[in-house]
Order: sequence, then structure tokens, then C-alpha cells
Amino acid sequence: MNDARKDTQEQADFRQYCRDWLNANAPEPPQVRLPQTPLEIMTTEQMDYLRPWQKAAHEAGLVGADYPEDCGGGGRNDCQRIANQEMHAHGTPFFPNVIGLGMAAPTVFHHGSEELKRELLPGLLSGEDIWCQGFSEPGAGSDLASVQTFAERDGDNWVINGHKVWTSLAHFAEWMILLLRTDKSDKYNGLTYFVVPIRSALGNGVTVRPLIKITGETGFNEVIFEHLVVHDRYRLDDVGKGWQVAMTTLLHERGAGTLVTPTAGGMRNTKGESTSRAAMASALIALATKAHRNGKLASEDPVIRDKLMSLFIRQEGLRQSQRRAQVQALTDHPMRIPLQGKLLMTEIQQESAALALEIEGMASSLYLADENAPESGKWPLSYMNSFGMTIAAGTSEVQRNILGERVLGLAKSK
Amino acid sequence: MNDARKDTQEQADFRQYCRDWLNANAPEPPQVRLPQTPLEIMTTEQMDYLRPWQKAAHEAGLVGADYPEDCGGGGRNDCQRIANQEMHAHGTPFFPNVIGLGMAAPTVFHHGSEELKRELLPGLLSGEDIWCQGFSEPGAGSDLASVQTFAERDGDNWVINGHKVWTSLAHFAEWMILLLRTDKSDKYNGLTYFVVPIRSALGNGVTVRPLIKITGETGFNEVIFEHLVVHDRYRLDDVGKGWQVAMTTLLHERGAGTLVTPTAGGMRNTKGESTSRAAMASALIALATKAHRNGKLASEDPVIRDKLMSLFIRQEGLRQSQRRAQVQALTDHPMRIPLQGKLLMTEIQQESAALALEIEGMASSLYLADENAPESGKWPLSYMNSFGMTIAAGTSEVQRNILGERVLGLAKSK
Amino acid sequence: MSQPNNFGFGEEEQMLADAAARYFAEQLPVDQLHKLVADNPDPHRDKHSPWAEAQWREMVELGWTQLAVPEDAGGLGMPAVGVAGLMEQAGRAAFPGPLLSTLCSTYVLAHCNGEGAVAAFEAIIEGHAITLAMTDQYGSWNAADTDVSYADGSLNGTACFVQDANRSDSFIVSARGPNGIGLYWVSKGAAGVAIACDAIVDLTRDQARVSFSDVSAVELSAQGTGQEVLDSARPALLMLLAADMVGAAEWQLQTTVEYAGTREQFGHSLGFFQAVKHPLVDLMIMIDHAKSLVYNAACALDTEPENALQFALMAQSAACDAAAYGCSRSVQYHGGIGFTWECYVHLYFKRQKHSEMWLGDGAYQREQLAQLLIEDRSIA
Amino acid sequence: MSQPNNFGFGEEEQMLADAAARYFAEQLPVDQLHKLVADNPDPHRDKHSPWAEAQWREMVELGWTQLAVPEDAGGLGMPAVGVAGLMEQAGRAAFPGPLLSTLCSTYVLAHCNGEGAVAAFEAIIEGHAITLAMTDQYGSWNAADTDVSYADGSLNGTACFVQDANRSDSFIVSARGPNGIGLYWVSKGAAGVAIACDAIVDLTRDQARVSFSDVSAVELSAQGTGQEVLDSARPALLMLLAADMVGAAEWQLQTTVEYAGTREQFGHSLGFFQAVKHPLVDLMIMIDHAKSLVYNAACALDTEPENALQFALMAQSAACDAAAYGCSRSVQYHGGIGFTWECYVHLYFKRQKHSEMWLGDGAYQREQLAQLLIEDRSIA
Repeated sequence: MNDARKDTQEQADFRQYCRDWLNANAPEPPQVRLPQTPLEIMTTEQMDYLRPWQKAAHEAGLVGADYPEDCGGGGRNDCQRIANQEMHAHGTPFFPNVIGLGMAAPTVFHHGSEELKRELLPGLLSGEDIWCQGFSEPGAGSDLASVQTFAERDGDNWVINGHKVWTSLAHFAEWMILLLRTDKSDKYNGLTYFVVPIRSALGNGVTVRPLIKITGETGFNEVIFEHLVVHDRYRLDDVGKGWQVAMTTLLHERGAGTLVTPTAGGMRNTKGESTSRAAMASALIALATKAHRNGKLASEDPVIRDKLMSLFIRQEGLRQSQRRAQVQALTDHPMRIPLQGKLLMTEIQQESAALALEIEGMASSLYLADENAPESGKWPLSYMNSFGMTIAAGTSEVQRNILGERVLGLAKSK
Repeated sequence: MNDARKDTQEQADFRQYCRDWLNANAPEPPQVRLPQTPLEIMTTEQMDYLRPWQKAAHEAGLVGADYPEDCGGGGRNDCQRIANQEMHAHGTPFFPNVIGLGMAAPTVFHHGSEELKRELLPGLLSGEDIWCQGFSEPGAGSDLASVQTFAERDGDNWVINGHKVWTSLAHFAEWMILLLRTDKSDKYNGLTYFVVPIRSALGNGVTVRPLIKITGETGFNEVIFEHLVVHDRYRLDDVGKGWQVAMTTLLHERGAGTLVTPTAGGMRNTKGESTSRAAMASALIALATKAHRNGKLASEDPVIRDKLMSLFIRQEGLRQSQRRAQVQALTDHPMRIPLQGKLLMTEIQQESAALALEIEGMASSLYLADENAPESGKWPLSYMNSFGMTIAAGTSEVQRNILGERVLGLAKSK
Repeated sequence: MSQPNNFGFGEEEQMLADAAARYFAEQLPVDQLHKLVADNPDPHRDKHSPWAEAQWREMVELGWTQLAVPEDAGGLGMPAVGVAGLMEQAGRAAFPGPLLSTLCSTYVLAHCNGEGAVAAFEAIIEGHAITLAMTDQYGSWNAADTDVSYADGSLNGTACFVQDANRSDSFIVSARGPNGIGLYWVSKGAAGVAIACDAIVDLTRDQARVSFSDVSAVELSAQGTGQEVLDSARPALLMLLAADMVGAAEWQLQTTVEYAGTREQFGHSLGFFQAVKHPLVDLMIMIDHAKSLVYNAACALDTEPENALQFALMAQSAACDAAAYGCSRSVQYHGGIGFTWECYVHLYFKRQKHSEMWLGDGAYQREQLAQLLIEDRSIA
Repeated sequence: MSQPNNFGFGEEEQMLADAAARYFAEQLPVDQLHKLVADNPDPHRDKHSPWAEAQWREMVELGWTQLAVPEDAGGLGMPAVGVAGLMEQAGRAAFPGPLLSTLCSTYVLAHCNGEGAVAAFEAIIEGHAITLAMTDQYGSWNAADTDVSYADGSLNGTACFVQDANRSDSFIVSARGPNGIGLYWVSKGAAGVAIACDAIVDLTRDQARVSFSDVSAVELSAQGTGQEVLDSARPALLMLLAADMVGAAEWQLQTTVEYAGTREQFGHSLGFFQAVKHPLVDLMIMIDHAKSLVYNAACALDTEPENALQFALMAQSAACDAAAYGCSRSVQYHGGIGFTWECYVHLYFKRQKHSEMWLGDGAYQREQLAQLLIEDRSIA
């Protein structure tokens, strides 16, 4: 699809600028092995490769293009998605500050004081400050409103005690967005939203401990707060409005927010391999034309072919739906398609990985450290990681509730 | 499976007797076209063929074998299933009084007065009295406890007003089992259970109107009560205990009751065609080896083969599970397998019919009256009728609730 | 790819879709449709099925039946995406008339270069309904499989599963001659043509076996060129049928959602229960995929015909999946009432099961797609 | 058919199953298992995987490892249904040791008529673990595909995906000679044998490539007879693996049901929600089917061997389906905690994905079954 066809003049100029800049400045492939997503960055070597890339892209105006200039943005109109398209097409690496860009930035932008925006957003957009998210707790997963980590008022300060889990990137993060309870008597109106400098408080009220994933990799953490003191100026919006602020965060996480998130690259960073989700099924077809299954190529097995094509069609269906969602006349509810995005992307990815294991057959038993593993053991890893995606940020079950209730108007299930 | 292997002496003798009797007395195939199930009997010609068969089988002791002799039974011990096995093996027609035998009889037996049992059961078992069931109402389907048809006490009588629906066989029935509200203030304890002679009251408090099914056939009805007077002696169990009595009915309907229901034959009555559910997938295989699909036989299409075998395996799995349920040591919960029966039989039947349409391809557009329709249009008819089965007697959704709650012990959903 | 972002769906297309939606809502609401086509439930009723002849005449007046006729043949030359929008509304109304057949025929004619094609276009413009008579006795989905033969200027044999046979004025017949498949135009009233109605499940459709006995025919596409014409027209046929199915599936979803919102059981509306809510969400997603893929396929017909086939196969596969699931769930969640003849749900159930099979079911489309994408490796 | 109603599951089989259940619960509860096999989460850890060697020794003492050795070869000659009961418990405990391999080898040996078979049985009785080395580099599920060749009394080549290679004492090798496939017995310590561990996902299994370089071997089954032996043994192999998988799936179900009963969200336990409850019911049903079909297949091995293959294919297909669904649902419904290494659920997830592939996945079994049932039309 020629995305350029409907560009405004500003967009067209910016598109050309991005192309030129990327041709000259896109980074070389890394020496280190990068993870499949930025949420799984584990080593400082990986970070040392990725941070300068975000910094350079930000300086060039490809990150934060639509944010105001005094917040470190480019002050442009609807140009971030132009930059994204060009970076995807170019196959650049992804940005390391993924939670900052996708969730913290729009939340701070919509709910923070002017002063706070000018203080926090430049470092966020440049990647100098990595951000993480403190929403989930051991007792509050899908049921986010039942968070218990408590902030008690103490003059101009708040004193925080409690326990957050599944916090990706916490071991690199300078800042955290944090949903806290400030009133135990009111489930929804007893929440308040903060931004908290955690790195400077490590060992002094904040402890970050790595959790190990089902894959054997680290990549997310638990964060424990013991009497952490935070100034009231780091509160977003009013006391008791935390739930509403969190909705802004989640809306952007689900790709249904008002600000386009700067994104670059995709599953893989090497230039040869395709970088977009749309290529997932193509990657499976390529796998199937190499893998042996029952004495012939997997791609010649009609049952595998049927499943492959089903997935391919669903993936293309999602892509075309997202295209259709841009044309107001072609959908009857503005959120109908955007709210499907997270659910479908993660489930298609999960089914793709499961099918890859079927295609590989017995070779799917081989893992990352095995020299004979097809595609370096990528697919069993992907399949396991896919459950992180169908669980985190609203399980698939919760996503279906949201769609049924908000789009179809069915009665609330909970 | 040689069912005889573990017979008691009484069962072994009875089995031999049944075989001999059936060889001499099983009815000739009918001149009229019979429906797929007894619930769909529509014409008096069909009834005139089926009633004498039930009467003869009852007189010979093959119906009601385990009921006491003073109730018209055979007074035997665990012999009904022997008779059933032999009748299935023989491929006899089914019995017309299916609701009487499967639901009314055990309910009357467990909850009726001695007098009532002796009055009602002989005519029920012989098929002289056809029975129907008055549970569902326009506003009470899955949520059976919300029935509104009301019985008001009037001395020794009750006066009934209301509206029942989906009452199969009501147009032939002499008697009806009837769940009624006797107290509007208590949902569960406000129900009372009656047996009511409806045929004699037609036009005099009872109106039976045929409903037409999605298939275009009739076969079930709505029954309207206007000031019908019924004597208190037709009440089963105490006033307010209707819900408990209804559970006895439903347990037997789901094949999980204490009394074995007399059953003969299966889907079809002609001797040539197989009579057991186990033959459903075989019938599909036979269809697939005749039907053309995309220039070759459907049975050569690997995707069709895969689906066929999946169904075949599920069907055999169900059969073997029912066999396993007979051995106490091999299941950990006595209701785990019996409660699956209705759900699985109806869903397998639905999926089989859907697959048959895929196998037939464009020929599945042809219906009963088309001379070129494969197997006389049986499969589109079956597919449509299958929804009656996944809806009636506890929808598949309700069945899954029951299994999750009673067997897995999960929290009640409703 | 070089498709416009909006699928080429501009003002004119928008107006047409809106007009069609209004038209069907006013002129053929579902209660009226039910009265028209479902008046007699007896499966053994007369095989001739009633249809919306008056509305068809009005559509002719409105110009909808000639939308796809190219401008240089005197028609309106509407982009395919606009025709898709109309067809979607017709499917949503379960329209019982030869609109789909005539539009399909139009796209076949567009690839014919015989003189007859010009005359056939003229007939369509005049308001004739034309249908395809191409299917063999086995219902083969390969349009070149035909049981009709052509020799010495005349046709012999039988075409089966002919849609709208009684509602159309003429047939486009695929026939095999000594030099291969050719396409021929035959008037319904021509000598030697005999129509035997099928007794079908679908109440909104009309289907028949059409026999030809020494019927003289007008050549649309010469012997040996018919296969290529049909191959070229296939993306449009699949796209049109898929559009019809998407519209019908939307009706199923909307109607079931409305019922689930009002029907109460266990103290809640049905839609409260996840066992109902989540499948309805899944149905919505399937419909959205199918609809987006239909627009994409239609747009490809207009702007990148080299990709039209793969996109049309995707659209039809998705439409079949949505139809199958929509049928099953709409009846199930309407419960007892959904199992009765008086509930309108069965009209769509039957139409969709028919549509699922007409040009090949989902698995068939996927195998065709696999041949394109895996063997040819021509992934976009 | 002539199977007993109770699958031949008598008192002795019941006692064995009970004893095994008790043994695993006491000697290798899941926390201890996790400590043993999942101590080091690093995917790049040493490829040698720890296993329950002590418990294996105890099983040898208990006689479990020779259960399937025929009585006339000095073994216990337990009916297959009893062996299935044991294997089910081992699967439920995710037992990390060569029990499955040794039992599979036993059933292969039972069809070998070479002298070596007698000696191999003796070794098993003495407590040796034996495994099958039969798979080619592509992981072919056709046991006659082998990359090992036999000539002049010695073996050359590599067997891949050999289970329990490091935990076993010897291998049964399938090798191709000039006259066809033969089976050979090779000690792990024999000259010319080299074992290269695979780095696998499953933490409870051990897998390796075993290379043979001019290795002299004992003949178990002469050249040209190996295929028949393997065909005869296949029903038993499938049945044993399926039993293992059914046991593991039961663990997944039970553990997930327990979690769903305690974990609260939105004011209810997870199991309250139909989006969790109904899939768990479906999983239970899949497990019940698989389990019943396993017993049926085992019983057929004992009483009607002519039907054993079709029943074993059904059992394995059902077990694969239950395993795939159980893996996916057990992790999903454990939520965030299920995605961590510390939650035991991953042990079973990985074991089941491994088992699903070892002898062919569900679709493969179904195609094999179709060849039996459709082509041969030998429906029971």
C-alpha cells in the first residue's frame, strides 16, 4: 500500500526527510544478540546499542514528531506515523524506551502539569530516561482497580509502601508510572496516579528484583516499595482520579489513544529479515518450505497449508481492518476496530508460533543453545513468550469483555 | 464389545430370552417414513406403526423390566439395559413414548404416591398413554426456575393458568408432567410438580397449538392453560418441592439417573441402516466416499479427512468414556462422565451434520423434496435439527456450567 | 501495491451504499421478506419460490443493475468497491432476486470479446437479468467443468445449480467444444431450453437444472478462450458473493446482539454471560476481517488486478468462516425461539449456508490461495 | 470386538496404579521435581540434564521396569492396560527418567526374534535402561527412515532425537542394510558410539544425537524384518506415550482448576467466569476422551491386536489435542504467575509440547487413521 498517496504537504516533505536521514544514519546491525521485543532487553550491551539509536532518531526529529517543541518534540502535525512508516520500511532496530514512548508520554502529556511535561518528556523521548510501569500487583492482575500499594499523604510528600510485579525494564528504568491506592474505602475513586524517580531511590525505599520467565530469560521484575518518599509535584491529575488517568495509559497501550506512539523496527532488527508483524505468516511459509514433515516438505502437507492460509488471511484481515478504520464512513463504531488490535495481534502471534512448532515437528524440541535448532530456536521461544502477550495489558478474556461491552453494548460481565 | 461377558445369571437368561423374542417378534420396517427421533413424530400413521411395537415389547417384558410388577414392570434386577442392548443390536424401531419412558416414569416412580404409580405407570410403559413435558415457557428456557404458569389452590383442586412452549408430542399426549408456580414470592421453593391429564381437557382449559420448526416441520407445540382444574392427587411430592422433583426428571433426561430408560433402535429404524450413534461418523465416511468435491472424491480431500477423523475419534472417545464410567476405579468423580453425555452427543451430532454439508458441497443446497438431494436431503435437515438438541434440555452453555460447577467444583456462574 | 488508503470508497460510493441501505430498510424489511418467501413452511411445497420482482424492477429503474457495465458499453462503470457496497446491503437484506447473478454475469461479460457481449450488456441496461449456467452435476467449483457441450452452433447437456434460473431472462452458458471451453448466451425462452426447479433449503434463492437440447446460442467467447475469461472474472465473482455474505452476517450479528441484550435468564441479559458475549465478539471480529478483505479485493479489481485473485480468495475464505459461525451462533443464542420458523433468523441461516457452498467453501479458497502463495511464492 | 467391559483392569492393575500414584506423590512431588530439573533457568546452561536416578533405581527394585517383559522371557508379563496405568502416573509426575523409553523398547523387543532380544530382556530385568535410536535427522515419524546404515556386522551413521540417550545403558538401533531395515542392539559404552546432547526445551527429558562409527552390534531383528517389527510395536509405543500425556494433562487440569478456585479477580474466583470455566470443562472432556481411548488401545493390545493400531492412533490423536489445549490454557489461566519460572506449570507445558511431537502430532495420527479407515474401509 502506498502510504504516501494521501500525505499532506508537511507529511510529504517530512517523509522525504525521514528517508534521506535513515539512508544516511540508520544504525549498523548490532554485535550483540537482541531480544524479540524491547520489553525483554536484559543486558547493558543491548541497551548500549539501542539507547544511542533512540537518541539519534530523537535528535533528528523522528521520535516525538507531534509533541510540542518545549516538551522535546518536533511540533509537527500528524507526522509521527510518517516517521514510523519509514522506519519500519527501513527495517531499523526498535526503540528501547518502549513503555516511556507508548504509555508514559501520552499520560504525562494529557494529565501532567506544564512544568512536569517540560521536565520529563525531553529525557523520555531521547531515551536518556528509560521508563517502566507499576500497575500490576500479586493480587491485582486483570482486576487492576484492586491495587493495594498505598501512598499516604505527609505534608507535601507521599509515603509509598507495597509491591508491584511484572514490571518490564525496571532494572534499567529511571522513572516509573505508578498507580497507587490513596483511599482504602473506595475501589475506583481511591486511586491516584504518580510518576516516580525509582533509579535514584534504589536501596533507599525501592528494591528491584528480577523475575525469571517461563522461557528461562529474565526481562521483568518485581518492585518493592518501603517507605519511599515522593513529592506531591509528581502526582498526575487529582487525588482519587488515578483510575481515569490509567485509562489514558491503557488506551494508548491498546493502540487506541490519540497520540501516535513512535515505533521503529519490528520483531527483528537485522535488515535482511522483515520487520513488521505482517510478515509473521510469510515467515511461517518460509519455514514450511524448509521443514520436513512426514517425509515431505511441511508446505506440501494440505492440513498445514490450510492452517497457514487461515492465519495468513486473519493477519491480512487485521491489516485491512486497520486500514478500514481510517475511513470513518466504513465502520459503524469508532472503537470497533482499534479495540480489537491488541487481542488479535497477540492471538495471531500465539497461533503462528504454535503452528511453527507443528511445522518443525520434532525439531521444535530444540532450544536456543542447540546448534541444530531451526532458526536458532526462535519458535519455541516465541510460543512461550506469546503467553506474556495474551496475559499482560489486559488478558484476552478481558479484551473480549471490553469489546462486548463497549462496542456491542452487552451487559457488563464482571 | 461383548456386553454379555459380565452378565449375572438372571441377566444372561434374560438376554437369551430377548434375543429369541426379537428374532420372532421384531416388527417389519414401516410403510411410512419415520422421523429421525421420536420427538418429531407428526402423523397418526407414524404413531399407528410405533404404538403397537411398544405395546408388544412391553407385554414381552422388554419395556420396564426393572420396574415392580404392580406398576406394570417386569420386577427384574438391572435387566433393562440388557433388553436395550439387544434391541439396539437388533435394529428395532424406537419407542414413541420417549418422554414418558425417559422422564415421566422415573419421576412418578420416585415422587408419586403408591396409588399414583399403580394408576399411571402401566399405561405409560405400554405406550397406551403418551406423555409430554411442560417445563419451558416463553420467559423460562435455560432458567427453568423462573416458570410463571400458576396453579392456585382451590380446596382439593388446583386451577392452572399459563403458557408452556416447546412441548414435543403434546398433540398425541394423554398426560403431561408439569412444573408450576404455586408461590410467587419464592423463586425455587415456590414451585410444585404435577402430572396432568391433558388429552381429556382439550378444549376445556387446555389448548395445544403446533409450532413450526426452522426445518419447516412441525413436531412441537405450545400448550395454553386457561382455568384448567386438576385434582390435588396429581401432585408429585410436597407443595413447594417442585424444583427438587424436576431435578429427578432432568437427571434422567441427562442419562445420569438411577433408573435405566428403555430405549430401542437409534437414529433410523430400517434394519439395513445402522442404529447406533457410533455409526454417525461411519455414515459420514460413506457419504464422503460418494460425494464429489473439487473434482475428486471428498474422502480424498486431506482437510476433510482430518475433520472426519477428528469427529470419528471424538465419537469413539465418548463411547469408550461411557464404557469407562462403568468401572468405578477408573474415574475420580461418579458424575464426571455421565454429565458429559448430553453435551457431547448433541455437539458431535451438530458438527457431524455441519461436516456433511461441507462434504456434499453445492449439493447440500438440495432439500427433502428434491429428487437429486444426496441421501434425500437428510443432512441439511439434521444440521438444522441439531440446534434443537444443543438448545433443549439445558443448552450446551448450561451443560458446561453444570460440569464446571458439579464436577470441577468451580464457583457457580449464574 | 498501489491501492488508495480509502479503498477508493469516495462520495459516490458512499451515497450508493446509503441509498441501498435506506431502500431495503423501507421497501423490504425483514418482516415483509419473511411474509414474501416464508409463507409456506412445508418442505414439500411447490418448488417455484416467490421473489421480490417489484423491487427488482425498481432497482432496474434506479440503475443499480447496470452499475458494473463498463461506461464504453453504455453502463455506469462504477468502481468495484462501490458495487461491493451495494451487494453488501443486498446481502444484509437477504434480497431474493437476480441482482447477484446479474452483477456476476456483468463481470464475466466484461472479459468476453465476442460480439454477443455487447448485446448482452445492452440487455442488462434494458433491465434484463442474466445468470451463469456453468456448474456440472457434481457442483464442481471449477467453472470449466461443464456437462454442456457445444458443436455445430448448438448446445446440448445440462447445467446444474443455476442460480436465479427462473428469475433471469437469459443464461451465460459454459460449454465444451472440440477446441475447449467457450461461453454462450441463451435466452430463457429459446427452443430446447428446459428448466427444472430444485427444491432447496434457502428460501431467498431460486435454483434449477437447465437443460439444453439442440439449442442455438450466441457466442460470447470463442471455444478455447472460455477458461481464461472465467479465470479473469473469478476475483469479481468471489468478491461479490463475499460482500453479500458479509452483509448477511452483519444482520445475524446485530440481530443476535439485540436479542442477547433483551432476553433475560438467571437475572441477567444473555449478553452478560461470557459464554454468549465472547463468541459474539469473535463473530464481530470475523465479520470485520471479511468486510475489510472484501473492500481490499474490490479495490484491487479497480487498481491492481494482478493481486485481485489472492485478495478475493482471502475475502471469500473469511466470509465463509464468518457465515458458518454466524449461522451457528445466531440460532443457538436465540434459543428455543431461534429454532422456530416464525423467528427471522432462519432466513439468514439458510441463505448463508447456501452462499458458503456456491463458489466453494473456505477450505477450497484456502487451498487455491496456497497454490498462489506457496507454490508461486508471489507473496505481496 | 471381544474386549472385556473393564478394559481388563483388574485388582492387580488397580494396585499397581495406586502404588505408583503414592510413590510419585511421596518420592517426587512437584516441588522436589522442580528443584531437581529446573534449578538453572539459563537457556544456555549445560546440555546435560539432571534426572531422577535414585527413583529410577527404586523402580527397578519395585519391578516396574520389567512389567512388560513377557513371562516366558523371565519378566512380569503385565497386561498392557496395567502398564498404561503405571505410565499414566509417571506422566502425571512428569517423571524425568528412562521409564517410557525402556517400556517402549520392551514392546519392540517383544516382536524381535533375534537371539539378542533374549539377552536384551535379561538386561532389562537386571535393571538396565534401553532406548530407541531410530529417528533420522529430519525427525521423521516413520520409524523405518533412518540415517544409520548396517554393513558387514557394523553400524555407521547418526540417530537423532534419541530420548533418554544419556540415561540409558544401551540403544535399539534401526539401520538400513542392503536387504532392508534391521534392528540392532548397541551398548552405550561400545567403541565408536558418540553421544552429543541436544539443548532442548523440555526440562524433564534428555535427548541426543547418537553417532555410530564402525560400531559392532548385536542383531535383534534381521535385515528386511525391521519394518515389520516396528509396525507391530507401533500401537504399544503410541499407547504408552499417550498414557504419559494423559497423566500430565490431568496434572495440568487439576492444578489449573485449583488455581482458578482460589485466585480472585473482580470479586470472584476465576472459575466463576465462563471464559475460564467452559474451556476448563472442554479440557476435562478432551482428557477423558484421551484416557478412555488409551485404556481401549491398551486393552486391544491384550485382547484384539488386529484393532490395536486404529485404537492407538485414536488415543494418540486425542492425547495430542488434550496436551496442546492443556498447555495453552494452564499457562493462560495462571496469568502472570503462570508465566514465571517459579510456577511449576512450565514443567508440564514443556514436557507436553515435547511429547506431542515425538511420535507424530495429532494431524499425523489422523491421516494414518484415515488410511486405515477410509482406504481399507475396515471400520469396526
